[in-house]
Amino acid sequence: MLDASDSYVTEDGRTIGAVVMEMKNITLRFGGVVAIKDISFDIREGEIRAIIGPNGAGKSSMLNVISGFYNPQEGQVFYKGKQRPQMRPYQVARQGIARTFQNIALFEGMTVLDNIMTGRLHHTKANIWQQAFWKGKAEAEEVANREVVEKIIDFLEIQSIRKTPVGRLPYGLKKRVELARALAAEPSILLLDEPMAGMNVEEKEDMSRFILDVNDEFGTTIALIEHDMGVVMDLSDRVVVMDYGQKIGDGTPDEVRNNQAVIDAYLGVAHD
Amino acid sequence: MFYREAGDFKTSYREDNQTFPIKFDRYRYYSVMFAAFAVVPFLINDYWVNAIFLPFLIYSIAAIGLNILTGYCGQVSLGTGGFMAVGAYGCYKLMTAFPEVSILIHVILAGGVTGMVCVLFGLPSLRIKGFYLAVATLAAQFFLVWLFNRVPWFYNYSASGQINAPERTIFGIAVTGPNTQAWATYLFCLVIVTVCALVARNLTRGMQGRQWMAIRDMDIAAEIIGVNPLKAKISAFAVSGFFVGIAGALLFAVYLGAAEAGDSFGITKSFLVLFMIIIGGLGSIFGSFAGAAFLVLLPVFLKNVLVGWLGWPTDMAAHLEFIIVGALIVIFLIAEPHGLAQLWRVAKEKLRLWPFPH
Amino acid sequence: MPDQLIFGMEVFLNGLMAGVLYALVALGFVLIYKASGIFNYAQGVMALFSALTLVGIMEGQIPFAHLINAIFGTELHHFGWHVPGILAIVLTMAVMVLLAICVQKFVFRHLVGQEPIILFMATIGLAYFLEGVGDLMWGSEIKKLDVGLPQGINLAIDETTFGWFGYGFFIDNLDIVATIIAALLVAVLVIFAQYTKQGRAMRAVADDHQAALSVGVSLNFIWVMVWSVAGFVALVAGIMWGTKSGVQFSLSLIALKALPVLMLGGFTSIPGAIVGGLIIGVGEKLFEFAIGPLVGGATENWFAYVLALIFLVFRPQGLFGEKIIERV
Amino acid sequence: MKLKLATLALGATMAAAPVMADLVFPSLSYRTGPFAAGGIPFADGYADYFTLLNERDGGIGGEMASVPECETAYNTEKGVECYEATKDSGALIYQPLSTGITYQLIPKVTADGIPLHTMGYGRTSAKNGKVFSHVFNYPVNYWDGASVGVNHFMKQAGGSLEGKKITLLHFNGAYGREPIPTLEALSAKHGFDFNAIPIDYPGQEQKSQWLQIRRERPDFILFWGWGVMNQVAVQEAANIRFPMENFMGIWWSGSENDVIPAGDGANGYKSLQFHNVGNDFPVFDDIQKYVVDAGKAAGAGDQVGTVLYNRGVYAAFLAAEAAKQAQAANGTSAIDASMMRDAMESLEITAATMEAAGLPGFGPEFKVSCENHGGDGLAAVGQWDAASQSWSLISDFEPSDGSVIGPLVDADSAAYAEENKVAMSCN
Repeated sequence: MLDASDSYVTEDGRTIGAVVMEMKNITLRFGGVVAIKDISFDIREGEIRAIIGPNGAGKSSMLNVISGFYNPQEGQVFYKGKQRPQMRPYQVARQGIARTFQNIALFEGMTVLDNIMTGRLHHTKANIWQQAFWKGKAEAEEVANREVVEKIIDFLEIQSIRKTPVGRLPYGLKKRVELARALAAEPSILLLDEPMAGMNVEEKEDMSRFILDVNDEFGTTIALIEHDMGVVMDLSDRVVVMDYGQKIGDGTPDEVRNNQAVIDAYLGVAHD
Repeated sequence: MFYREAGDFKTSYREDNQTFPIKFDRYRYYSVMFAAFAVVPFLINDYWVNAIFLPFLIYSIAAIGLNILTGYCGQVSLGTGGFMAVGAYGCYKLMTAFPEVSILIHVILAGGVTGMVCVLFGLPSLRIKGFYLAVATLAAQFFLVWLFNRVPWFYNYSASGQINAPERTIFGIAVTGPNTQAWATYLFCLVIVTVCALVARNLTRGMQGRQWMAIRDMDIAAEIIGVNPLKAKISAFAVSGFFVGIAGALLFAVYLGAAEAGDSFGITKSFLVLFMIIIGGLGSIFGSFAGAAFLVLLPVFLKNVLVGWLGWPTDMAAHLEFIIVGALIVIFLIAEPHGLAQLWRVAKEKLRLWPFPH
Repeated sequence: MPDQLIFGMEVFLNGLMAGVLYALVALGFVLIYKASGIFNYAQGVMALFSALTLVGIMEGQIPFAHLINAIFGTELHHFGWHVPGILAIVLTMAVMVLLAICVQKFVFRHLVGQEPIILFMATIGLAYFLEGVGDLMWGSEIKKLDVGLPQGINLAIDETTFGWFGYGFFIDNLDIVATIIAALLVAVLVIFAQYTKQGRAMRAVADDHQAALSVGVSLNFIWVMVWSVAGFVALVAGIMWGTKSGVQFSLSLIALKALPVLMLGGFTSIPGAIVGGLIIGVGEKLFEFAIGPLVGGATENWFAYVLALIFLVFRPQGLFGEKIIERV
Repeated sequence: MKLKLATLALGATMAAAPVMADLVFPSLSYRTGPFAAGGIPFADGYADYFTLLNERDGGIGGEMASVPECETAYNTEKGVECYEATKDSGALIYQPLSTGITYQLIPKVTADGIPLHTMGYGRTSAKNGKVFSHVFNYPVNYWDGASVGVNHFMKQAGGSLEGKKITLLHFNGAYGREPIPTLEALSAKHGFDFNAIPIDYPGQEQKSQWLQIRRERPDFILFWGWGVMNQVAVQEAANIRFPMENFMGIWWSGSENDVIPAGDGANGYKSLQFHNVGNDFPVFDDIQKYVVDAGKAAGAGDQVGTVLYNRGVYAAFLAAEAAKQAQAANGTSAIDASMMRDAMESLEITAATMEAAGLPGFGPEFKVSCENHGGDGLAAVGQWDAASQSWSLISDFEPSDGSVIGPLVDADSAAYAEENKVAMSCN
């Protein structure tokens, strides 16, 4: 077992650092329904961490807890070594946690460029007066942000749709724009909620490549939820398996693949 | 052919960020500004200013204000009339309390006061959404009008309850009161409109505008990517209130010269400004102007045609006016639900390709 | 019993009855919103239009007489007959159904699938249009409406309560009749929605357009039907208010009385509209009674809105809504 | 953009098409909107009287009168548009029949030098001609009305109001609040209790107010309403069985429109009037003959003889008389607005003038002066008879209490002069 502060180097030569986020004994209830029951796991710096499980296992709820959208009734979240107090989601985002959504949550009325620029929110310091007169920091920051965003646009190969309103884009491209928006925030942890849902094989390959490249080039820590087992096993360093709100497995893809509880859950052995 | 962007390359993001990235648009904008500032003032008389230009300019400011709140930030408001009343009464109190201070300062301060009042009534927007919020803003409308009627301090205890704009000057030229020149009031309002439109444009093209639009398009997602909903909504209410307050102050001080809360700032005003932005186009500064122009000009135009040319009885003309405006609204919505601004964009796209559409 | 309490009871009863009328107007909104997602701003104008039509038919007025006279130089005004009240109501209802068909055919069929704000805007256009047509058709002077409803103080109640408290309550006969009719109407509508085939179809549409379509419900028919029913509700409201004040422009403003009710009860809830109406009716009358004199009176216009607003701030889901769980 | 410019150009040509030759009496009327029921008969009467002069007498002093009508719908902004559209056409006088439009026009007409006549409405303190040089409100104003009403009640109560209670039921706005200072002053003077109950626009629903009246049992009610508020108030008064002879409206709450919907219940309701009612005057025979029968009536012709139609006729009559006196004073038939103003300031209406115009005893006799633009403040009380469906005057034109009203007029006009830096005239 590794200590929280240890780091190691993977087979493909990437360095996985210390624990950056730790969930401890998280329990989340909606009224009488228990969505997450006493789950603990950690995320290390630079790794690709996957959360898998059948429908209704509580994966999305888990991601929502991490991004602060739901506040768990029990348990603590540790981020960069400190316990995180109860926060509004925008405060969590400000700490450097960005995410995408299962059902695309882009701003349909805005262009691709504007959508991605919203990701730069925390890198903008100009106040409302400076913005009103387009003076001071406002213009310089706008240009600086634009430069960052253009790099991401190049990276994700969406140059040609820059000024298209998002509402007009096909599904696959929307997913990509959403990823771009999350990347624009230059997050320390990137949460991806089923980034490949509803894509064909080709699109999935593209998206996998982008995820790996992001992790590789920017060293971004990634936590993702995905249904496609093949993809998950290929991409991730470590996997958490959830079923009925509980954790039934945690480890490298190989460990998880051989875990009897996981096999049962996926093959549909009756719970008793 | 005239309208082309091919070959109009940008070499910096700064250039790409400007308000009119296409050269043709830019020149047209310059020429409109030139005409507005340097040509129109020499051509207009009292009728033109008082029947067309002043209401058009003043309603444009109100429409820009409401458009920021409704079109950009997605918070439907039916309290515009009440907020304009705050601007008007605020301006009146300031004008009479500090006669030596410039009217321009009073107008801006009146806008500021309105912004604050607007924020107060905007607070429930954190909990109430959509049509419910729209109806809730009616509370502001009715309460404010009642308040201005009820508390004599607001109208300086005059027996009549009306407020009258005393004469105030800028550079020695009267812009309020009875002895104004047509060009002076026109230019005064035009300058304010221009500044307001530029400020609105700057706010909406930058990060502030993106936050508003994010809240409008999907408030939950906006919060998760880091938009503080409280700040975004409150700032939209404040900025919107500021513009609407300025519009109210000008409406009272420059245009009408006298006002009473219930008469001049009733619920019909709230609806009128809302119609303007919907017809003009939600989320568009140009649309605010287009909508204001449409709803100010159309009745005057219809009246002049039906009564002036065709010699119809005035009442029948007025009824027909209702029918025509109503029918036009419906026809517009069926043809182009996103307003005149979208119509304009589509026309530009077509023009851009003309005469070789393929 | 102290005087203030007795007075308060009288005010409360009157508030209840005003509330029933508010509920009635609100119901017109709810029906259309539930079935088609349209916030029908024209509901108030529909009340005016239906009342104008009713009077016009009863008096045997020639529609568009003013216009015809102006164009052809004729002197037409009346057909010279009088139509009895009941028959006139039936004829007016036929006009309202015709209106519903036209509204569906010429406006909303072309706006299927648009955003709510666009649909709302279209009803505003419709309101303008109807207002102009109503005036042009029947003239804008004030008209007396008398379909035989009783008016004035109810002496039985006055005497009974005088015997009890030494102070006779004032209850208007018209209000009593209006309450009974409104209650009946609400009951009929609820039964219609729950137990008839068309009613069930209407609720199915309200729940899910696609699903309703797929089981063979004609959306077009349902929408024409709800607009007709809303027209009928408008007619009843128009008769009630028109009897009291004569038929004229201000009838269209009764819609403003229904909006706080909608906020309180929700745009989609029939029981919400009823209970909301009663709360608003009683609330505004009691406030005017108790607090009004301290702040100078005439508080009713805004108090209803403020009451609804405060309520919503603490309970955003409204009276009968379930707690909203937000999802992404 | 192109469309917009075309529209503008069109608007321009039309706006600049005035009729110069005639004597122009613009009529800012409202035949639509919330107060149409009141606006229509007034506008008809106003237009028909001038049509009569043209048809019967060949105009005023040989000049034809033209009455360009402009629809305001009681909307202040449309009122401004109408004023601007007509003021360059040689307009001699404006009578907007709206408090809101009046207030906007006061500074404008003063600057443009066109007289404004607000007969029984508008700004009461405009009576002070020293401050309001171009505004006239003869023959009577709201404060006179309040005073005459109180005097009438006093007579009814046997000469003293000591210990009585008078309630003012009023439109919650500038218009409705006008009489409050006067009534407060009168209550101090005559020792009656006074309270005011406001009704918000539009006044469709007045249950609370009438329950309050029923609880408080005032001896008399004065009523300042307009539009649907009138019908509902009269109906509700009948419903609670308030003694109608103790319920009196201002002249804007005393037309046939206001009482007919209430049926027999309205019998005995009173209202103040500053001109006579009914069509029993020679002028109406002439109007019937020269205007209505000739198919030249402004309206359908069915309003002749109603209270508000008569008021329109009276307004036109006063304007025409002023024009005649201006012609006489200047020795020319083609008068302009400033001659008109001067003539209005020296206007004298006597029994003989009214007789000559076919309106014997139609209104009070009065005289206008530079200091006093409000006439002598005489008003009469009318009463509705439901059986015969008609109004009739039950008193003579009686004076108001000048000792109470005079100081109030001075105070309010002085405040206006101070706020707007108006220089006093008439020195």
